[in-house]
Amino acid sequence: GNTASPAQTSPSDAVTGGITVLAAASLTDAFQAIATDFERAHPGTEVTFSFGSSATLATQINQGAPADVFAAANEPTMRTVTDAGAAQHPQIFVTNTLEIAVPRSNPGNITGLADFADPAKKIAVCAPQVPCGAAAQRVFAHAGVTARPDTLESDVKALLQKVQLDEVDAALVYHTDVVAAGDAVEGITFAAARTAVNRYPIATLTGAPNPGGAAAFVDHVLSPLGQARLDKAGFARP
Amino acid sequence: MPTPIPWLLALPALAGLSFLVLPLLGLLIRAPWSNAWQVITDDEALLALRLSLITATVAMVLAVLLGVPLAWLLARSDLPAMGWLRAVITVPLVLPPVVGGVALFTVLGRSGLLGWPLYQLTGFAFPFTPYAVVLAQTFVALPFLILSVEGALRAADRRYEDAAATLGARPLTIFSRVTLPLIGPGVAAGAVLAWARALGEFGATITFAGNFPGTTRTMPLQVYLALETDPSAALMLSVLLLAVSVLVLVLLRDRWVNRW
Amino acid sequence: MPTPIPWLLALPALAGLSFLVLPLLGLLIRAPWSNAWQVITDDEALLALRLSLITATVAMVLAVLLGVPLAWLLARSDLPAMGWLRAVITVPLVLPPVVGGVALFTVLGRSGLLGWPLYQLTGFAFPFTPYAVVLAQTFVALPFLILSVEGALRAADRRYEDAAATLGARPLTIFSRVTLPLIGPGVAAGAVLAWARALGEFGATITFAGNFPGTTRTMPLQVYLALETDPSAALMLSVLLLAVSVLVLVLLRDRWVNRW
Amino acid sequence: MVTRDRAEGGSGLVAQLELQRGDLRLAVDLRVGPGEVVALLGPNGAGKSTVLRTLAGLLPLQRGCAVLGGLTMEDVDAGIRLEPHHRQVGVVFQDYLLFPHLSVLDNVAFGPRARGHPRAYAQQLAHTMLERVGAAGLASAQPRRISGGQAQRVALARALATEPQLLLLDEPLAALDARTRLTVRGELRRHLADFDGAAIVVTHDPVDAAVLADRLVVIEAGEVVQTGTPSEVARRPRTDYVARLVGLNLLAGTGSAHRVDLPGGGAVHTADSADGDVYVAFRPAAVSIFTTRPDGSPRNLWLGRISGIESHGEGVRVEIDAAPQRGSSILAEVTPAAVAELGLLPGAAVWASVKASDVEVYPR
Amino acid sequence: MVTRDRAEGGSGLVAQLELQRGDLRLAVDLRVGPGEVVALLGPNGAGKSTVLRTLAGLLPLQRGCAVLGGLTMEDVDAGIRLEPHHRQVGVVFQDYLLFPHLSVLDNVAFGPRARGHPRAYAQQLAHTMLERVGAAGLASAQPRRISGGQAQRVALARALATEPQLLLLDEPLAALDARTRLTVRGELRRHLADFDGAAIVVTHDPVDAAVLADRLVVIEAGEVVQTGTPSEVARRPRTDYVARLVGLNLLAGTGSAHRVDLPGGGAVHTADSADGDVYVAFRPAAVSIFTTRPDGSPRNLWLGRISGIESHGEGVRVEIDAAPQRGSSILAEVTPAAVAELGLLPGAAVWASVKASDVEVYPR
Ligand SMILES: Nc1ncnc2c1ncn2[C@@H]1O[C@H](COP(=O)(O)OP(=O)(O)OP(=O)(O)O)[C@@H](O)[C@H]1O
Ligand SMILES: Nc1ncnc2c1ncn2[C@@H]1O[C@H](COP(=O)(O)OP(=O)(O)OP(=O)(O)O)[C@@H](O)[C@H]1O
Ligand SMILES: [Mg+2]
Ligand SMILES: [Mg+2]
Repeated sequence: GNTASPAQTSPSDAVTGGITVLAAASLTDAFQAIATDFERAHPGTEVTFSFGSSATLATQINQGAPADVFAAANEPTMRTVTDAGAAQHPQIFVTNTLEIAVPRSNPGNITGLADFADPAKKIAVCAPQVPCGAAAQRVFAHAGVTARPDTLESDVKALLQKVQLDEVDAALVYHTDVVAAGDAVEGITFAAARTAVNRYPIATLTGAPNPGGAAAFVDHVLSPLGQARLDKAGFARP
Repeated sequence: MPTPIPWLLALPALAGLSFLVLPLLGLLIRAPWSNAWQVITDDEALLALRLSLITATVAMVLAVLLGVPLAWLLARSDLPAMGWLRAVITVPLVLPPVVGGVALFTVLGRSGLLGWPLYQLTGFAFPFTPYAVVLAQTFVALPFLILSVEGALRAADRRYEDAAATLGARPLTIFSRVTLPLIGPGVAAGAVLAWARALGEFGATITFAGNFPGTTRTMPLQVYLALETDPSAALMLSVLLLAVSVLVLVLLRDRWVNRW
Repeated sequence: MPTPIPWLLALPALAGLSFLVLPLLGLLIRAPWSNAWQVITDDEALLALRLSLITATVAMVLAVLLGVPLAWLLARSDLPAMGWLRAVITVPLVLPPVVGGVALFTVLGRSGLLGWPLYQLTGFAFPFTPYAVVLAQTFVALPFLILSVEGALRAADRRYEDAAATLGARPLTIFSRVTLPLIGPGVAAGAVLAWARALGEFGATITFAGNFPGTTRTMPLQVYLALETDPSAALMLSVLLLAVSVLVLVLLRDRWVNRW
Repeated sequence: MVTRDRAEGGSGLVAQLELQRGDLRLAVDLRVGPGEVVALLGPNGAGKSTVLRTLAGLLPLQRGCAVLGGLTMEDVDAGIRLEPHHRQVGVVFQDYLLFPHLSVLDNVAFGPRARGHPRAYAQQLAHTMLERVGAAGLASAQPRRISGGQAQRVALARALATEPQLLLLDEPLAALDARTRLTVRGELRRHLADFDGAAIVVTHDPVDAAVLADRLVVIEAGEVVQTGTPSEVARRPRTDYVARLVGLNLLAGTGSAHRVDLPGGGAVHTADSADGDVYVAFRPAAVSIFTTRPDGSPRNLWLGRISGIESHGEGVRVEIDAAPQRGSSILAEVTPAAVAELGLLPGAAVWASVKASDVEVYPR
Repeated sequence: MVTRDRAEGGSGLVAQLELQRGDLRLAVDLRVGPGEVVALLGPNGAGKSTVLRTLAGLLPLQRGCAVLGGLTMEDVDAGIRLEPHHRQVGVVFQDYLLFPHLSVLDNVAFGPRARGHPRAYAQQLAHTMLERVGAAGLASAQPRRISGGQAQRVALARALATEPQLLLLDEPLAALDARTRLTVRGELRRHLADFDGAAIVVTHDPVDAAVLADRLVVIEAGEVVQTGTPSEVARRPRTDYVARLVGLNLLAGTGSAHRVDLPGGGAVHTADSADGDVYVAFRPAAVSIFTTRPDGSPRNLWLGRISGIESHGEGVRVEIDAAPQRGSSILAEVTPAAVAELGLLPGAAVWASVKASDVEVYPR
């Protein structure tokens, strides 16, 4: 997909009421800021979030969750929702790239992706079943590195936590996670990251109780103001 | 009589104690006390705490109301199927909570076994409401209550029930005026377990009830979100949850210990 | 004597039963039986099942070894601090398991309170090993065992211990030859709870032990991962986990019921 | 037999109890008229407590029936079985079984409450009952704080408070001290006298049985071996157990005129004449002991050996082995002075004599 | 006093027990020589079981000490306190307390095992002990399957199996039936006779006490009110409780020569002379009853009113109120024939007479 949506910012009087947004947990900070902007731009609206793992949210949508918008952390999950006919016209609104995260003082002396093949170092990556793991496999393949991870985590936050606690020497996480973690971790970029860009789709839901509000929110996320908030959290534009 | 404590018992007891207490101390040390006040007076956190306390308490009550009779049935009936039934009841303990949430959908979801007719008739569906939180918590907490109470029932001296019967008490009266008071400590222990388990419930709740502030976002979900955005705040929130529950437990315990 | 079952008890008992059993039935119905064989004979799944059964059993044994003496201490000692201690012991129930994993890191992690000297001296660290799985499971399961056993100890008739003392038995002998056999059913119930809780443990395990096939990926972790990619396979895996645990519980129960 | 009574709407208790429980095979026919008090005696394990449990409905019959005041409580053939709480039966249990979570007063008020009386009335009644057994001062005490004997009295009050038609007491006086026992026994007797219903008292104490009961039923190994008024039983025991219980020497033999031949070879001379299978019984006090063979009027004179001596109340009981026949023994009761004068010691050979007029003879 | 004995290394039990427990304030001095058997009597709640618990070490003293065979088991002032399992004390508990998870044999073998004997020896010993109490047939039974009386016998065997220096028995015969009681009482007496140690038997039964014990100690409300040999106590009771226990009428008064003045106004004439504060006692059987005022030799003649009649053994006990003074009552024992002839009924006014030679008088 692309951002082909016409910027037909509807007059604010057309948008009212509550808008329920199901969003991947990694979007928490950025989306909460976006919601504040949105409510200011459209008085009379109130945005409610339910953050969770994309897969859980998809299950809920397929079970008839009374929500208006779904923002997923990857395209396959969005596809399970669109395949079920619960959402239409997903649009990619941000992308994210992998980055090496190491504890603040870098005790493992990690310099690049090659260190992931060192069995002496404690290495954490995502499991191949989850999006960040699939992406990691792609970059390893591209860089020709045979990774020797000690653990295959089910989400990025679990990786980051271990880095912060100095329990692993390096982990492959997203750039946004390194930004969110602040001083606690250091990020090391690497070239192969380009080969596995993760793309976040957003869509209005078929059963949305407030379709007008839903469309307006999606538009707002795609608008420059929305994109600026996402920028600040470390996301890249699609 | 102050029994002297044999070392062979005291040593593993202390080992067990430190195994439980040291991690909590570690948590207290790691927690960011500098911005403690800010984290725990945050509106969202307080909202989540309130919701957690309310739902866990309701879930506990529900668990007691449903679980005590069921435990009684298990302990007192001699049907051969009871062995299997008992195992089936233990099973939600084993079920990963997220799967428990999915299982709840299959029955109580909008298109579930019972949820569908309900939705068709009234337009009401459980998921994503505080009721769903309570149901999810009850589902995971019920087995703890049942097993505690059943144990207490089996240990209780049934001859008191005989005595009550000869005094003219019908089974329900015996149950409420003799059996229940006699196994009071067992029910209390089971209720504490159930309350604590409900208070800490995460997986089934986020799956079946969603994660909406004020309606379904309980403390564990709040902690989960904080882990995404501000991990040290998450520790602080956990400490708050712990402090509140310790307080409640100590107050309850004192009440019970005085009564018993 | 076959007691007639009063309706006021039977109704909530049946409600409770269906509340627990219907979701399991729903799960069975939803599960993709067409590719059941493929899902449950998958090497990874069997590996995870094996690891789960082993670690949960070891965790149960550990919980019994540490927890029974601790419960005894709690039940028999009259220290005024016991109320608080008991509350503190209940607390790991309330702790969101992920936070529990973090708490374990603070003590037993590579840079933890005890883990750091251990790592410096031997180069060994608990995280990402099967030992970490056992520790995480023991941490969450221990409180269940302690509370069950403590309840049984309080309900037990202490005069038997007096009788044993006058027969010349020292405290440890009294404990092992009188107290323990008398509270046998309570310990068994607690062990079942602990085993089941350990078998279903997810959050603390994935945090503290990580998730590597064959060494630390237990069934709940396998189920969770499957949920990400193939939710129906996840249901099938859950059904497998349930079936195995029901089988084990029924077999154990029968043993105990025969003994008691 | 039982059927006829039921057809007549006979009141009191008519029961035919049969069941197997562990090693015990119980088969007991019991009838207790309204107002009658029956004492159930028997050795340990005879099934006395089991009889009470079946009558209370706590243990189902395997055969037979139990009818109380014309109302069939249980009839295996007819498939009738009233639950315990539907029976007008009050029980005082052997181990008291006071509810530990209720005060003494509430324990006693439990029955009236359970039978639907308002709280105030039940407590009033409970107070009265506690006064009757002399335990009014304990009303607010917790059962675990009172002594064994006090608990027994409260249990008694609790059972009386339901105003049952059949009162079952399993050793109600066993734990009472002598003074309280006298008082409570008197009270109990008075209460039983006022009482329209039937009562069964299990006891080991022949004095309790004689004081409390109109009729004794003795069971051994699950079967009735003797029934009768206390004085009948005391005069004519039919088993060794009963003989010991009432303190008589008992022998079985074959009578012809004034002589009863014992199977082991000896004989007993009696004043009354009897033929066929008979029992002979005589009091230990009727036995005289001599260290040399006496010449005199007593027709019965046996040589034996002292196997035991013990004081018994104000007298001394001497057990004499091998008299009047091999393998049996009899008891003699003599004064302490006689023991000292004759220098009686275990192992000594003595002559025992009994006057024929002191020997009771009656058919087996 | 106690101190001296300890200094002499005196054996047997010397104890000075003081403690407060609930409402009970216990202060009892006890000495039981080696081989001596003391029966502890007292009304319910007097503290008998409490005395046994302190001696067994199950309840700490608050003051005083307990020395057994020269070994100080407990001394509050010296800060000494042996744990129960270090004391050579065997206990038969009031409620048996057989371990429900062990067979009868293993229950009895528990003590020897706990004291370090090998399993085979312990079981052998247990068998012997079970035989001694006549319960060998129960060896493999589960305690919950045996009857109350059987359990009591096993508990006895269990306590005897540890070969204690001090044996404490809390109503050891209470649940036994009459026949077994005689046997076990005899066995127990024989065992106690063989036994070098001290023994204390709590009992409510004066016959048990007289048969088993060399000396009686009577406690009421936590204090010793009388001690002495059974016959001393039986002849000269010092409290109302003891008098009832031994079946005597007891009155307190002030003697001057052959006349004892009672505080309520009456007087009792005695054959022996006595001065100062005295007790007078006489047997119920020594009391004659008349419906009209008799003329005759008996010096004591009182008018009263019948308040109760009950049969007692072979006689009948008549309680006469207001004799010999207002507010008191005495018991008379007469034959059933006399009751029938005189038409005695509760409420009737009667004359009671006692010969002066039948009245025992002794200082208070
Ligand atoms: N729960 C039980 N299961 C199996 N058998 C039992 C049970 N209870 C009692 N019995 C059997 O019944 C017999 C009689 O027991 P019961 O209690 O009726 O005797 P009892 O006459 O009351 O004796 P006691 O005078 O000692 O109280 C016992 O010897 C035992 O063999
Ligand atoms: N656990 C307790 N807590 C407080 N007070 C108690 C306790 N046990 C007993 N008492 C008090 O001690 C008193 C004496 O009890 P104890 O059992 O020694 O009496 P006893 O002489 O053995 O009576 P019985 O003949 O009825 O067995 C009781 O009346 C009660 O007031
Ligand atoms: Mg009995
Ligand atoms: Mg006592």
